[in-house]
Amino acid sequence: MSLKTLSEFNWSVMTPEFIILGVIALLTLLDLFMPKRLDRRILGWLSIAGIFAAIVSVVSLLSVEPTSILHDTFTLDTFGKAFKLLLLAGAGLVMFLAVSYEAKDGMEDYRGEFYYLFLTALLGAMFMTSSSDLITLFIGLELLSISSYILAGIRKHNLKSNESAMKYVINGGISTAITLFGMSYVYGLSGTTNLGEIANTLSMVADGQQAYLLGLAFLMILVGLSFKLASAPFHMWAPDVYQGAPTPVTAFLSVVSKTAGFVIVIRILIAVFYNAAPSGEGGSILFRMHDYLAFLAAATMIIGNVVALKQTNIKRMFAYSSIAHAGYLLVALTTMSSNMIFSVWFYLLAYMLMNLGAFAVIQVITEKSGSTKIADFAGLYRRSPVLAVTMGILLVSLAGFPGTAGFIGKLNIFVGAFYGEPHYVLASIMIATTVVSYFYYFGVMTQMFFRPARDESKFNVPFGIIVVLIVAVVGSILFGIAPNIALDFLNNLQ
Amino acid sequence: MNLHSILSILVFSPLLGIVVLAFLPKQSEKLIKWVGFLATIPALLIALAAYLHFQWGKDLADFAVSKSWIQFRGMGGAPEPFFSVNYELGLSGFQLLLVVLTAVVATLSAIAAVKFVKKEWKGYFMLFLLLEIGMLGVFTAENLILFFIFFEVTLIPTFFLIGKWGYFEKEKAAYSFLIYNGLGSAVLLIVIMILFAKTGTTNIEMLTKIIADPSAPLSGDLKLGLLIALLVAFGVKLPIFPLHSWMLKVHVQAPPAVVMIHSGILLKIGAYGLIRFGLGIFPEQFKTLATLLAVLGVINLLYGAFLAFIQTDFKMVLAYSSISHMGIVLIGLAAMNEAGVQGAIFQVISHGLISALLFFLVGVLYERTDTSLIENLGGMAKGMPIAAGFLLAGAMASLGLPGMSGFVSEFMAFLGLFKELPWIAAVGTIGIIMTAAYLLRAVLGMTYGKAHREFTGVLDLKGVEFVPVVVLFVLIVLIGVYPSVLSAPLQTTLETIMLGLGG
Amino acid sequence: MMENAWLIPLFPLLSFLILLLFGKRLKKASAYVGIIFTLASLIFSILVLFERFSEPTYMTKFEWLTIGDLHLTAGFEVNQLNALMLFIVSLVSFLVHTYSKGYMNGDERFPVFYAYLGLFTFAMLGLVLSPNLLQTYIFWELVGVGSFLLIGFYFNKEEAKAAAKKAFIMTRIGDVGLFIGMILLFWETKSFEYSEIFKAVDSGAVSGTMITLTAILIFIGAVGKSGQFPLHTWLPDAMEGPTPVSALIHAATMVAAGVYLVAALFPLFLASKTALLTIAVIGAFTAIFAASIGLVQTDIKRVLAYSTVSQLGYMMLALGSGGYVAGVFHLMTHAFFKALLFLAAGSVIHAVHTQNIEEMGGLWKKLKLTGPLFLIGTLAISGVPLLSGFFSKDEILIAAWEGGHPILFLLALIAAFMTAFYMFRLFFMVFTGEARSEMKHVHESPNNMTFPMILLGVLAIVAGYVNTPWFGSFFGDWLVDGNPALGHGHIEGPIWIMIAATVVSLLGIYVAYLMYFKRSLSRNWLSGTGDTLHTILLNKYYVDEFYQLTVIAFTKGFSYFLRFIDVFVVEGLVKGVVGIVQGLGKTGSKMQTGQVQTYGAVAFIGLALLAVIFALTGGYLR
Amino acid sequence: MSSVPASAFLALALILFCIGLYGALTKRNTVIVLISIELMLNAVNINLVTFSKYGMTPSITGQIFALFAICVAAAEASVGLAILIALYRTKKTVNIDEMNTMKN
Repeated sequence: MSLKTLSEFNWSVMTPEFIILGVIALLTLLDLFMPKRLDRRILGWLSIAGIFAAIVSVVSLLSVEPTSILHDTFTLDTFGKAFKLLLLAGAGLVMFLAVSYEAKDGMEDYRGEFYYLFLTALLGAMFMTSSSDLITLFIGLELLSISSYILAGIRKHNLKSNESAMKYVINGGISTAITLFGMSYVYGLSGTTNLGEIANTLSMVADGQQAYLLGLAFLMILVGLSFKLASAPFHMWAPDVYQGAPTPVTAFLSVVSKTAGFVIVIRILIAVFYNAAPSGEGGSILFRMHDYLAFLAAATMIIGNVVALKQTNIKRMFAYSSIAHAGYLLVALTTMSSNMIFSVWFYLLAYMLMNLGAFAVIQVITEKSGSTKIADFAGLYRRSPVLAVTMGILLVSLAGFPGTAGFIGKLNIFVGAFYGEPHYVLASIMIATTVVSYFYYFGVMTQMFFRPARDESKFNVPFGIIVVLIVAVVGSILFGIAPNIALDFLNNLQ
Repeated sequence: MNLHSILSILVFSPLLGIVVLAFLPKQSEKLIKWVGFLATIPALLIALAAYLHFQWGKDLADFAVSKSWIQFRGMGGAPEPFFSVNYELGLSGFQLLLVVLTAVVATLSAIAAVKFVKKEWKGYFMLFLLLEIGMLGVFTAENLILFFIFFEVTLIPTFFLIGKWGYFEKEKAAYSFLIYNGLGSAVLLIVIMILFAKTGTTNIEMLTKIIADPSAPLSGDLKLGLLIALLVAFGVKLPIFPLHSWMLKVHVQAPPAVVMIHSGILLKIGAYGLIRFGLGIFPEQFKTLATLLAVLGVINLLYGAFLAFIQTDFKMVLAYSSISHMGIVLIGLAAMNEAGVQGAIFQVISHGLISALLFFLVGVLYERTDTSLIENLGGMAKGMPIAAGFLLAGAMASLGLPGMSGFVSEFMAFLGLFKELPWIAAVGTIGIIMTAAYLLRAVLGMTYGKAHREFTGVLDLKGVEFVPVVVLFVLIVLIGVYPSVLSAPLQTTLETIMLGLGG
Repeated sequence: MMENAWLIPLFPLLSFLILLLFGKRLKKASAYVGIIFTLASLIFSILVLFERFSEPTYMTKFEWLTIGDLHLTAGFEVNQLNALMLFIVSLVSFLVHTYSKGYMNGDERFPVFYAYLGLFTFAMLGLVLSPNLLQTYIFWELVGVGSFLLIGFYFNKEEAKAAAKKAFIMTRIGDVGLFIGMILLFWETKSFEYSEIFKAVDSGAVSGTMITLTAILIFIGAVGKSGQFPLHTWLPDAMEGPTPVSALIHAATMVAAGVYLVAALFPLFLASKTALLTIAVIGAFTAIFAASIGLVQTDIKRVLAYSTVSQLGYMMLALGSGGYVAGVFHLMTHAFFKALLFLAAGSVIHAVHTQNIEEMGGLWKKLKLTGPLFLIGTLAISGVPLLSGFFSKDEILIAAWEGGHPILFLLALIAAFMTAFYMFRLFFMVFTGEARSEMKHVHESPNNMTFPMILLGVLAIVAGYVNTPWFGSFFGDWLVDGNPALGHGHIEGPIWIMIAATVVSLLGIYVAYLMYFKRSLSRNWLSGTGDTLHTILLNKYYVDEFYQLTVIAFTKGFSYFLRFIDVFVVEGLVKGVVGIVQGLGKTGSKMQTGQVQTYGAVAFIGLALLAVIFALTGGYLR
Repeated sequence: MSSVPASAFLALALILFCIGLYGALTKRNTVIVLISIELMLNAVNINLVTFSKYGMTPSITGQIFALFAICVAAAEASVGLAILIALYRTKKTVNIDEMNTMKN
């Protein structure tokens, strides 16, 4: 590859990534040379500005035809644009939380890192949306993961934070190894790491043995990646890590990291397995493995919702809730209907809004009370009606009641589940577990609205949190009442 | 004036009240109450105007509105089927009646709330108005998704209204309400989505046509399955035995103003759904279930009646009586002829009015005496003759005394069923006797007899409390004496249903 | 005038509404409102009756309720029976309104009483004007409510409460029969109109079984309302109501509604031999059954109540034997003399403040007006010749004999003996013998109470002469005019029947005379000869107890059984499901041990499991 | 060279992977757990390199992939160790079974 070919690439399609990368470099340097006494929050605001710039650049790239550069390792297609926007928006909101997060337990000195580690993680996620090569996908995934490990443990002197980071690393390592092992078989059977070429090669596989091996690879990749989705069977780390990590990190893990997880899963499932070994009994690998996917989705929904019932810690409860939501999303994947990407994208959008909003409230409450018990929400309506009502709306959206984005998201998934070959059982499980989820979401409501407050002190809500809450509530309701704004947007991308 | 936007204004008019309330200070009790009450008035006026519009011989279709709303598309620009959901509201005669009922009961319930709610009026009225939006929407929605949305919109405010302003075991009741209705609506959602995915539309009229078409992409078994699912979904709401236990808790624990709404209107959504969707969309399959429904209806009727016979709490009596009376709705539906269906619809409205009246009176009694136990209230006719009189009148209406609305509906339902399934109907008539027995036992136990306690200082009905009582009572008698006020708007609805049933 | 007959029931309705709304302010003046409005009804009724003598039946209707293709109508009809009933009802009602002004004087709920009276009168008049079964049923129930409210007028008395409840529920049991019969008949004939029904029955469009079934079901309604066995128990208890109410409702009008209903639907019953026989048997049995209970009762009103039941049985017997005129005739005469008896009894009670006849005696001298009037009533009911009861009872006996029921005829004869006996027992015990010391200050009732009694007394004497074997059967001929199906106005019977009836009633009077006036026969010969029999009679054959032990116990038991189901099965099921979900949650929660290696192991086991399934099935599950 | 069949390398990789997995799931000492994870990742590397030589369509990409995997594994191990050190400072232990302050 000569310099000439390099310069011939249409680098502009990578502008968003470059912006983020640039901001990371800038922040690192600033952090290094800034006097110690200066408040590092300014770095946070800078990174927000950077993310905003990246969003603008993605928007300006919206009309660009799908472009592939760097020998097809980086592709900017509709899928990439749509999910990149989601990731950026999610990360932006998380940054607002991060800026408002009160540093303690040894984190004070690493405040700068706190911000730009988020950005590196984001960069990894963004790369995943645009990769069309196993290697870059893997690198993006690991960039995201490793940054997250550090973020989870950034409160150095806090045992829980350390422990959660440790658990995260170990489980993450195992999952990486399993994923990679699966990938290595895919490479072995196709002889290439380029997704397009893999699809081509694998579509010609007719040998039963090879198909069998591909099936195993599929399972390994799926299980390995279920770590990122926090779905069964690799979900158990989530509650512990969510609990121990700083709240903005938890929010990041539950939203951005999960979105990235779905990005890579969709990429691999569709690009690699959708048309692999199509001549076998039952169609291609993906369709043959359909029941396994359904099984995992069902297990995830049941585990997430049922175990959440027993939680007394708000962050753990939200961990299980996020497991459950991963399950709903897996339903959309399982059905593989024509509107699957629509449903997943919209659901992730809705989920981002409502979950980040909820974590914003959680951050306010837990910082005030110093603990993360659900009982700390008692009497919130008396102490701060606005916060309580906000949280109420977000919880209603999470529970999937109409008038909120959460409902439309579920509706999308349902349309897919019944369209074509209907998935009665899976849809029934989904809806039944949704009803189960009312119990714990409304359990929080009960605390907020029905129970007396332990102390009547008011809250001092930081600006960043207010921004997140406004965006979350307005978005949740807006996309609940007029979902076409989002759906049309996505449709016009094509 | 553009009639097409009228329905949207009707449905969303309480929103104005919510917005105003949001900016009122928590403490200004009087102002909040006034706003809460006044916010129900526009809907009432529009509903009544729509009724007059019909009575003056104009077409209800004038009100129909349809706007494009949500489009579900496939990715990749392939010529995929284009799923779309429209924002569609409309009124048929049946819907019109329910909208009027809703508006009336909502306004009266607001008055009840003004009297009986003792704390946090602001939150109460905001939720209450949200609930009203949901109810009005349910009855005007012209497609299933919209119906479902409004249906669920009623759940949340009701949950809070019960859980916060209810009696002793309010939270339990609220949860019970939420979970049962959540499950019911979950089943409903599955049905809706299957229909949607199979036919590409949720518009009720179009669905009816598609399903009736023998070349529809739904097998007979699937249709039957969907209908049974609908029966379960609305059976929770109605409620049908054995899905009723949540409703007892709600009736006992919820505040009276909410129970007025709940028993008066929310339960009716179940009946409305069964008639409009069950009978309307799946007439063929409904026929095969007729006997089952009749049996369920009779079971409901008798089960509720016998259990009401031994209750000690008047609220429980009324709760079981609601179960019993909803049995009559089923009986009427099972008849599947004009008389039966009209009887069922009449019963829906009549019971709405009667139970609103009775629960309002319970509210009055509870407010004065802090009890609703029959035993503790014995002989109250001495201290509160007017309240006792209305209580007795309400009970009479409830037990189907001619000249009041309860009779007309009961009569028609049985008239219908006797034509089709005379033996089941004959068993059902035991319910008529039992209804008289349990209601008189309870009401006479409270009003007549020796006073077990001093009712000195206990005030009779007064002031604004007369408004709900008198309005409801007058309506009950009006329907009983001149049922054409209801039957006239119903004839087109009935015709459509009969057409679906094949004549 | 007949086209304005609909106004007749409206007057009392107006009275009801006015008194309901303004009664509190009107206070004593309430009585005048009630009296004036019922007087208006009475005048209209008389005008209608006289017009009906010369003119044909008038009928009008309008559409009341549309059910798809079915159009139910409401309206009113003035035929002979209706016109007669209008007159009887409005007359008795007017008299009772007048009487009550004195009787109820001083009651704090005076206006309410008049309001209820108005409601009842409205319903009763509406009932007799109804041209179709549905409308009849509507008013049928409304009179029930009127009766219920008035029985329970003294609402703070537990007995009144129980009696009111019992009356309502017992009659409702009957009403359900009527309800079913009416609906079945509707689907057979496609109409509720009497005329349409008769037409369909006539043309043979309705099968014989169906006619029998519906006729008997409708008769059950009449059984409930008219206190026929086995639904009679509420009527004696209904005496808890104020006495004028007993006179109006439970003697003259409402309880006769059952007889009226059978009479109004007579062509239907005529079409079924079985139904007629059922009516006759039940009627005869009730007549003797109630009369036998009446022999030993000690409460003045209860004696009269059982007498009413018995007399209603008579009327049913007449109708069941095909004696349409006889039944209606007795209905009319009975209305007059029984109302008289009740009002007189009320006057007695008003004077002595007790209802127990054993505590009375020697009142003949003190109640100079009431005594003779009561005697007239007693003579009339006993069937002493020349009084109204004699003629109508005679007609019934003839009808029974001619109808071919010798056994029933015999029963009726025995009942007639008993009637004479217990009525004179009552008379002798109340008015003769020694006056009790505590009854020193006994005064005759005021004029507004005696005036109605006098009027009724006159009627009790003369009313029979409209239809006699001697002076022509004008009444009967008019009644069946234009309706040959109803039979003849007067059935010529053997003369010995009249003689037998006279002898029997005189014998009854004589025995009573011996026992309660001369005391030459032991007063307690009944208890002497058969202690058990006396006890059984005193306890009304234990019918109430029987119901208590069977129907009510079963209902209660069944209710508790259902509650068991409700609490344990229905709720239990729910609890079970919730328990399972909670249990799952607990298990899942327990697995979360905090051991990071467990988490990895779970993931690995999951993977291994999937891989094993995959290996075993070859990948494709379906 | 060619006498050793590809399947032998693959089997070796699989065995290594399993040993690594076993170690990662059973060892008490966190350092050993981290090393076991390294073992798993290296098993993948053997796979990749094997495939790059003996795969269906041999190519150099596998070796590049392996290089990246090595780098990532190094980064992961270093982060893991760093976190372990932090944890050791607060908890004074490297035993993985004692890290269970957070559980249900």
